[in-house]
Amino acid sequence: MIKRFTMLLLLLVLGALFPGSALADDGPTVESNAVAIDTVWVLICAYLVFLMHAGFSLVEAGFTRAKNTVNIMMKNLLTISLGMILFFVIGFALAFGGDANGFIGIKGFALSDIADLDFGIPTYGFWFFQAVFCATAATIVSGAVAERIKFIAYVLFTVVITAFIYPVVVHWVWNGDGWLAQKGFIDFAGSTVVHGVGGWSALVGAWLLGARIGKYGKNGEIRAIPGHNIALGTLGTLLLWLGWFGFNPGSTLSGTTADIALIATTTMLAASAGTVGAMIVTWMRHGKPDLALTLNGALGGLVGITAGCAAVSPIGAIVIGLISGIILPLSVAFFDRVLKIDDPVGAISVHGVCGLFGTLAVGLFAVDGGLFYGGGVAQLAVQATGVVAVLAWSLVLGFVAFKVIGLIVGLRVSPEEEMEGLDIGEHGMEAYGDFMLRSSGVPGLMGINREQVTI
Amino acid sequence: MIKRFTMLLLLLVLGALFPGSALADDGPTVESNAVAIDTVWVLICAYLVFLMHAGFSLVEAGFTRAKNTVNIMMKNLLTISLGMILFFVIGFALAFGGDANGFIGIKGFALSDIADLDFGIPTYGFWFFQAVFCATAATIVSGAVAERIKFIAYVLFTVVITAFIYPVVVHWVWNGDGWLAQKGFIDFAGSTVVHGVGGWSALVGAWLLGARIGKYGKNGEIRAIPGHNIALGTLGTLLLWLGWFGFNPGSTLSGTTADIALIATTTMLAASAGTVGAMIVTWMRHGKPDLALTLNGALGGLVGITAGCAAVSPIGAIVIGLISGIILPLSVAFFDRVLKIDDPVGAISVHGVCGLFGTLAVGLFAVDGGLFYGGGVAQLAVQATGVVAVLAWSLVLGFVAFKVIGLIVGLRVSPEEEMEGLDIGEHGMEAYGDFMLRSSGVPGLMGINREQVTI
Amino acid sequence: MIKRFTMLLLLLVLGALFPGSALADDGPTVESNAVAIDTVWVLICAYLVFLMHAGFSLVEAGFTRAKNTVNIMMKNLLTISLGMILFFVIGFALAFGGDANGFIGIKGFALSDIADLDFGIPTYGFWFFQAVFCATAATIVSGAVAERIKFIAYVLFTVVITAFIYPVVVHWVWNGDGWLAQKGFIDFAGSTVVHGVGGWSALVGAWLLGARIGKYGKNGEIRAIPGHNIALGTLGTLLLWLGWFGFNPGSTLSGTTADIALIATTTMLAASAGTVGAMIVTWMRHGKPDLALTLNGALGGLVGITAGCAAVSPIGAIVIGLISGIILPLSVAFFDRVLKIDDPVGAISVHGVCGLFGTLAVGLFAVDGGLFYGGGVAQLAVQATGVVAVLAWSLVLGFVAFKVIGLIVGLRVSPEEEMEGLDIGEHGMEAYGDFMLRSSGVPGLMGINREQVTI
Amino acid sequence: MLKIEAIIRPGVLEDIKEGLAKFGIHGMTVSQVMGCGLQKGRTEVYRGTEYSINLLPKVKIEIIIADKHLDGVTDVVTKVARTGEIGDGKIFVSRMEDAIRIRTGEKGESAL
Amino acid sequence: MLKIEAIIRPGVLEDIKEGLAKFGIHGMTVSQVMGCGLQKGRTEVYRGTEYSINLLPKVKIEIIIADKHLDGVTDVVTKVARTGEIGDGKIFVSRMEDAIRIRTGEKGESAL
Amino acid sequence: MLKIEAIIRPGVLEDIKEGLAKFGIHGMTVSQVMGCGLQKGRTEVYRGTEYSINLLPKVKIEIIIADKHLDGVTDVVTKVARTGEIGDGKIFVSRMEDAIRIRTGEKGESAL
Ligand SMILES: Nc1ncnc2c1ncn2[C@@H]1O[C@H](COP(=O)(O)OP(=O)(O)O)[C@@H](O)[C@H]1O
Ligand SMILES: Nc1ncnc2c1ncn2[C@@H]1O[C@H](COP(=O)(O)OP(=O)(O)O)[C@@H](O)[C@H]1O
Ligand SMILES: Nc1ncnc2c1ncn2[C@@H]1O[C@H](COP(=O)(O)OP(=O)(O)O)[C@@H](O)[C@H]1O
Repeated sequence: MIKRFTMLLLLLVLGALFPGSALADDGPTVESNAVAIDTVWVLICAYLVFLMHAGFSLVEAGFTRAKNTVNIMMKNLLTISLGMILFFVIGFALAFGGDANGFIGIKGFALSDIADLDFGIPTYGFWFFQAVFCATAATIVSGAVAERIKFIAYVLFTVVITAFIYPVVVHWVWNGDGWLAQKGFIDFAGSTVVHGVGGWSALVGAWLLGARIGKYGKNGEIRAIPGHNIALGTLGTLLLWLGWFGFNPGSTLSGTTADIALIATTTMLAASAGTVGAMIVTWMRHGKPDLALTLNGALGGLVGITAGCAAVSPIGAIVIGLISGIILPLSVAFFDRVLKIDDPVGAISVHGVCGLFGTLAVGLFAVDGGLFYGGGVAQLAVQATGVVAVLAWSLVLGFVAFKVIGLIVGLRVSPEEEMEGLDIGEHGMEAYGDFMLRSSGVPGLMGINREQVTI
Repeated sequence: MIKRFTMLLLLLVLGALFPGSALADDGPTVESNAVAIDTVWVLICAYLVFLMHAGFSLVEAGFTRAKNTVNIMMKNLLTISLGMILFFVIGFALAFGGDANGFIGIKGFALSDIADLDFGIPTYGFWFFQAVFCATAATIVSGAVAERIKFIAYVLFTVVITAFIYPVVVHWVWNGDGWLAQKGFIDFAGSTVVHGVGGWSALVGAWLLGARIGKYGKNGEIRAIPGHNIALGTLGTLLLWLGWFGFNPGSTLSGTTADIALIATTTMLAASAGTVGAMIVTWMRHGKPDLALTLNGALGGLVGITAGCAAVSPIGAIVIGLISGIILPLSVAFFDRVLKIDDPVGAISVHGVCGLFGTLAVGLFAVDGGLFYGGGVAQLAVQATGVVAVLAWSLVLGFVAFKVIGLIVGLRVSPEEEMEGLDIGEHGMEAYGDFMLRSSGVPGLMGINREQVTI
Repeated sequence: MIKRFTMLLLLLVLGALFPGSALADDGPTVESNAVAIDTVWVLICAYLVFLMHAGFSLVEAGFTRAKNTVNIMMKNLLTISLGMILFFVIGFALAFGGDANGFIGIKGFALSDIADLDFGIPTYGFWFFQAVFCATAATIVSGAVAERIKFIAYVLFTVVITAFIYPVVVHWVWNGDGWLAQKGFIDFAGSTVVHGVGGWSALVGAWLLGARIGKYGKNGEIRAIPGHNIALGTLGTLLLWLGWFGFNPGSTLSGTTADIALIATTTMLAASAGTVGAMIVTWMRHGKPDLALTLNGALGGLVGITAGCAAVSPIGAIVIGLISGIILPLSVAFFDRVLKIDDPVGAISVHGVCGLFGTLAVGLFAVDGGLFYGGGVAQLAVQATGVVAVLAWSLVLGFVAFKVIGLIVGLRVSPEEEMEGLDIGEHGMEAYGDFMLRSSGVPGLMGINREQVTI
Repeated sequence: MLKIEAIIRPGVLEDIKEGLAKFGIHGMTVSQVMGCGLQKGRTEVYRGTEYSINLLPKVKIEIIIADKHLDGVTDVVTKVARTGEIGDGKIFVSRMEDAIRIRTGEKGESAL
Repeated sequence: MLKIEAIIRPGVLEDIKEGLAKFGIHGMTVSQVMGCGLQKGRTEVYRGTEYSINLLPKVKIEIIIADKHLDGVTDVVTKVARTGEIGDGKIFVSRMEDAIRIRTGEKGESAL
Repeated sequence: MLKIEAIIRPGVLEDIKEGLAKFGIHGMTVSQVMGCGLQKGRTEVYRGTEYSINLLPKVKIEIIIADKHLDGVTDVVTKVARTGEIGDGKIFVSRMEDAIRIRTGEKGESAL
């Protein structure tokens, strides 16, 4: 994470951290203008990251069944709301409030007591950007556990991940004193910090919950449970793609660096290559290009480039994106068919697996220090350390959290509720009141006209 | 064609309200850069506010029936288009073109003759921002009168509100010479100016039109008329939320103040708290968290913080948001059950009631002058004056306007048209040609399978 | 195309074209701030243009049938992905990489070897902006050929247009050395360069493919094939409208000019006037205001103002928008009824015809040089030259490309596939698995309940 | 045992249900259909092309009853569904051989 | 009085309506159904899993007619709906006891 | 020739199809209906107003069979569709006069 310290003064007058209204009489200076540019840039990028929540909502809803749409929307809405408040009260402090042994922050709860900290831009701006990131990590889980998790259990897990699991990892990597930061671990915008944490937590959740009723036949045959609104799913993916232009270039925390243009470019090219890569794989496997996996491929490319977006060349970005796009459908098949972990929207593969690959890829493709650019294996080793540490942390913490939550409130809705749909069961309403729907979810068959065949 | 911000003078050469092409050779200065940052910020924020129209469209469409979707989209489209042109030709002049007795502006029709006015940024930029605000106020009405108002009647009301009702209130509050501005009334981004005007006009409209057929039973029992697309309604709410990051922080009209970061933060926290507040209330009332009202709660929190977003602390914002979110479902129930005013999307409660609360809350929570911060009741009294004045103005003007329009063209479509849907009646087309819909609107029952019960 | 040369040094250190990380120690300067503002502005505008792809996807999907939704989404996704990669590898070089006879660029393939070129902002930023433009031109074609073109044929055409047809035209007009640029041809943001190329290519494609089955009866009667999701179509139009605020004001390539405010204003007013114009025409023709054509009218107004957005006055913009909006439904009727070219979404009329009008309109309405402002016919003549040249180029190249592609892979899917829908045929999946659809496409009738009548 | 099939306008269903409850009839099966008859369709416009729709949405109710309820049921339906305007719908009566309640296996009238 | 139930491919409906008009038959009720028979389904893929769909969309037309129209109606339907390929559909004929026109209360054949 | 109409819960269709295949019965027509009977509906809430839904989604299967298959078919359906809880559904049997295969013009039982 890049931070620049260009300001001479930090005036904490109700958010006026640089020559603002309070100092208007003095007029702008070169330095205040630079900070203003940085602030404007970071806020706008944060807005784009916020928009990713709309993207997540649509992707998750689109790729699941109509009878669970209300529930998915509610989960996403809660993730943002609760995530913001918790990250304000607790999470930010653990992530950025000073340091204890490189492991965790210790002050700044509710943003109090941090007048001494300088984030280059007004603290509220910095908080805002980090807060929308936090909610992103949490929301990744939502997709993997969709269509069967109890709403209250999901809410509780969101509390744990936004208030503790995620902020700690942020501290390790993005707080200068964090132990992974000290080792030189490069994860510019969060292939591992955000997507790894989200993806591996999603893995634990999906695994502990078990598959949706009907996903696997009595004899283990794999069945498709098609999503109900591919138009919205596509829109969601495009909104996520757009949001990534805030996610990655915004992670400079500065608009006064030319890096933002490079990062936007590597991000765009990796996403494009991921799309093409996934499309080609599905085309070859099934004789037809598959939209659902191709959309996942775009996201895979984006997750893949996130760690190295500022460190690799455009051509490196294309290669990373392409490989992510190729890995994606294979990973989806692996979890679906080999491990039989039911992940309705592919969250584990998109965020966990492509995030893992992308983080390692920095060790290979970094123009400065990457193996392929003559930099040896040192960086790669550091990258592997970071990946493994975060993976272990997320799996263990996630496991404990889900287990405890399961004990307290139970993880999974009843089979009757699952079949009728969580919209009725958890929220007492339907998403599409005026539309005739094909028969609602039933064991073994999502519609009256489906008979799945394993291939 | 390129003009740079290089001077302190404002030259009016076809839109070049400050340093124009002639001075390009002089290169940028600190001052011109500051103006450029402000201009870029205001434009981008205005774009986000524009996006709120997509949000409004989706919320309104999603929470009404499929048979009225085309009509709702058409109304929203018209509101923007007509609103822009009218605000250009008339509205801006009444709002910002000089002053007559603190009540109304008197020049600047079609932006002519205002070379002497300085808005800190290029006049076109200032106009643009104010214009998208204007359309926002107008569009609020659309939701409350949905599913029964004649298209032509709605168009005529849009003319009145964008050309007169709203601009006059803007003059009172946001033009330095306005009588409420002079009193020290604080409504930073328009809890009252925008949302109050919209919400109270909506109240008049919904009341004069009467309830939709089937909303209230023969014996006065209250019936639910579920919306047809909660997925789009949720997306719309998220787009509105995003747009608010332009609405509030953009109202600084400057990107070179640290206030923008504070305002983004208070806005985010209030929205989050509003969401949580409304969810908890519905959960307690019905045993299940209700998505429709929770979405409204997010908007309620946003409307609530709009007046005080720059004046309160983050914790103040959380409290204001939370209270707004709690008020919201109660207000919805009050209008629905006690007053029996049929407001399909909750516009009156979201914009009118939460806007009223938010404006008063400034008198309580303003760090500088609020009652809770030892500032006494002076500010609160001013806030109350403003709230009452705008309420009275909007109700009276709205009443007169709707009555006159009703006399000229009639307000309400025929019962047959209402039952068949306004899409066919007003526009001759359907929104979802390929989908099987549950039976189209019929008195007393919106679907073949509904039987409402009062609680 | 406007280029500014403010930098003294070009440091090609991995994209750091101005005081960025490499020079952070030196601190910001007035000049570096100005470049930073420009870069931030261009990137954000480019993001908005990227969002237009979501807009295009929704408009195209919304105004066609549910059975082709997956195919349309896949096409749009591919257009972006492939377009980006090809514009990186080839297109950019042909457009901006030096010059050969004013006709074509000759270097800069994969952005290599262009350290000597200065685009005012970091080259990656400039590339990024141009790349999203390129994909826009390509995607216009998608709508006109929808519901019948083979996926592979569309992919191949996308390769040709993004790698060759479009970049060459860009070179003519937006590269300072291009022959049309030299003549003084004004097409500020691409009424002709982008929309003309897209629209005329669309015309060739739609004409060569022939009409969709059922569009014209045995006796030549014209039939309606209603779109399946007008809500999404409206959202798409609003997203396009929003994207245009990046498209036009971003084409300054600079945020440090007051022009951005003027351009945003002319763009907004023209879109509004286009909406109103189209609505009035349809209201007069059919007795009811038609949403589908009114949405097209908004886009027509936007396309119309694109060429002259920086050259005309706000009132000029209203007139241009209004005329575009009036032309639009007439043009749609002309292609549909007279030429019997089946263009499901009106792409030819919106982009081709309104783009043509808008480009010519610069010769009439340009405050500086326009006929109506006493500038004589000189500019108009130049505008006509440019329009004709690009029209001829696009028609001829498009014709050759489609013909060759037709020979290699065939252009059109089988009638059986067309009737069943391209989603199943080309991609093996459905877009709306949980919804009951009215009967799937059948010759002569799109639903079981439709009987079209010519008027 | 008889089957009553009534093709009615959407929206009168609830009243019919109430009416039948008097006879102790609670079971019925409802589906959405499109109908044409004497009733005229409507005209729509799409992108400037007008077209007429002549199948209109109707609701079909199927009720299997014991013979003795025939008049009662048809009376209720007729009364509730009649507006007197074209498009009110029709009732068709046919004979059923048997009925089986899946849950219990009961047959005949006791299965209704 | 007879009921003709024809299960046909979507899309031939308009021609059938025209054909029946010759006999003065205008009333009919149409619904969307899914059918299986000899016709094979199709294969779809979702996220890498293939599955077959073996219920295909069909249209069901119900026409209640006087006995004398039986041959005329079945002829029209058969002619219009036949493509000669598997999946053309079937016509089923059954006897109706009565018909009532709700609007007027007319009974029997005059209610059709 | 008999028509078996079974109103069942959604989701047991595939098993019924398999069961019928034993008798060589492949043809059937399926539609989505809403039903009410002894089964209670459910309560939903919308914007603070509760309301009950008492028509529940069911699947209707229509199978035209030769008389001899009656017991076999009803047995299969009963067995597969029975959960023992209210709402399992019903089977109705009625007589058909004739069947025509549109593709070939075959009539009677050979058309099934
Ligand atoms: N002969 C028929 N066979 C099947 N359905 C019919 C027949 N006649 C009418 N219907 C159904 O009844 C509905 C109402 O018929 P219509 O003639 O419009 O009403 P009415 O004559 O009672 O005013 C039609 O829409 C159609 O669904
Ligand atoms: N025995 C039956 N009972 C009910 N419906 C049937 C029966 N046989 C066929 N059908 C219906 O007729 C449709 C066409 O049948 P199919 O056997 O595919 O056609 P064909 O034999 O005429 O080529 C099926 O999809 C189904 O809806
Ligand atoms: N008399 C009837 N006429 C028509 N359909 C009926 C009748 N009785 C029941 N049904 C259908 O059967 C379904 C199941 O009936 P229900 O009484 O709930 O089940 P059960 O008594 O077998 O537990 C109903 O939803 C309805 O569709």
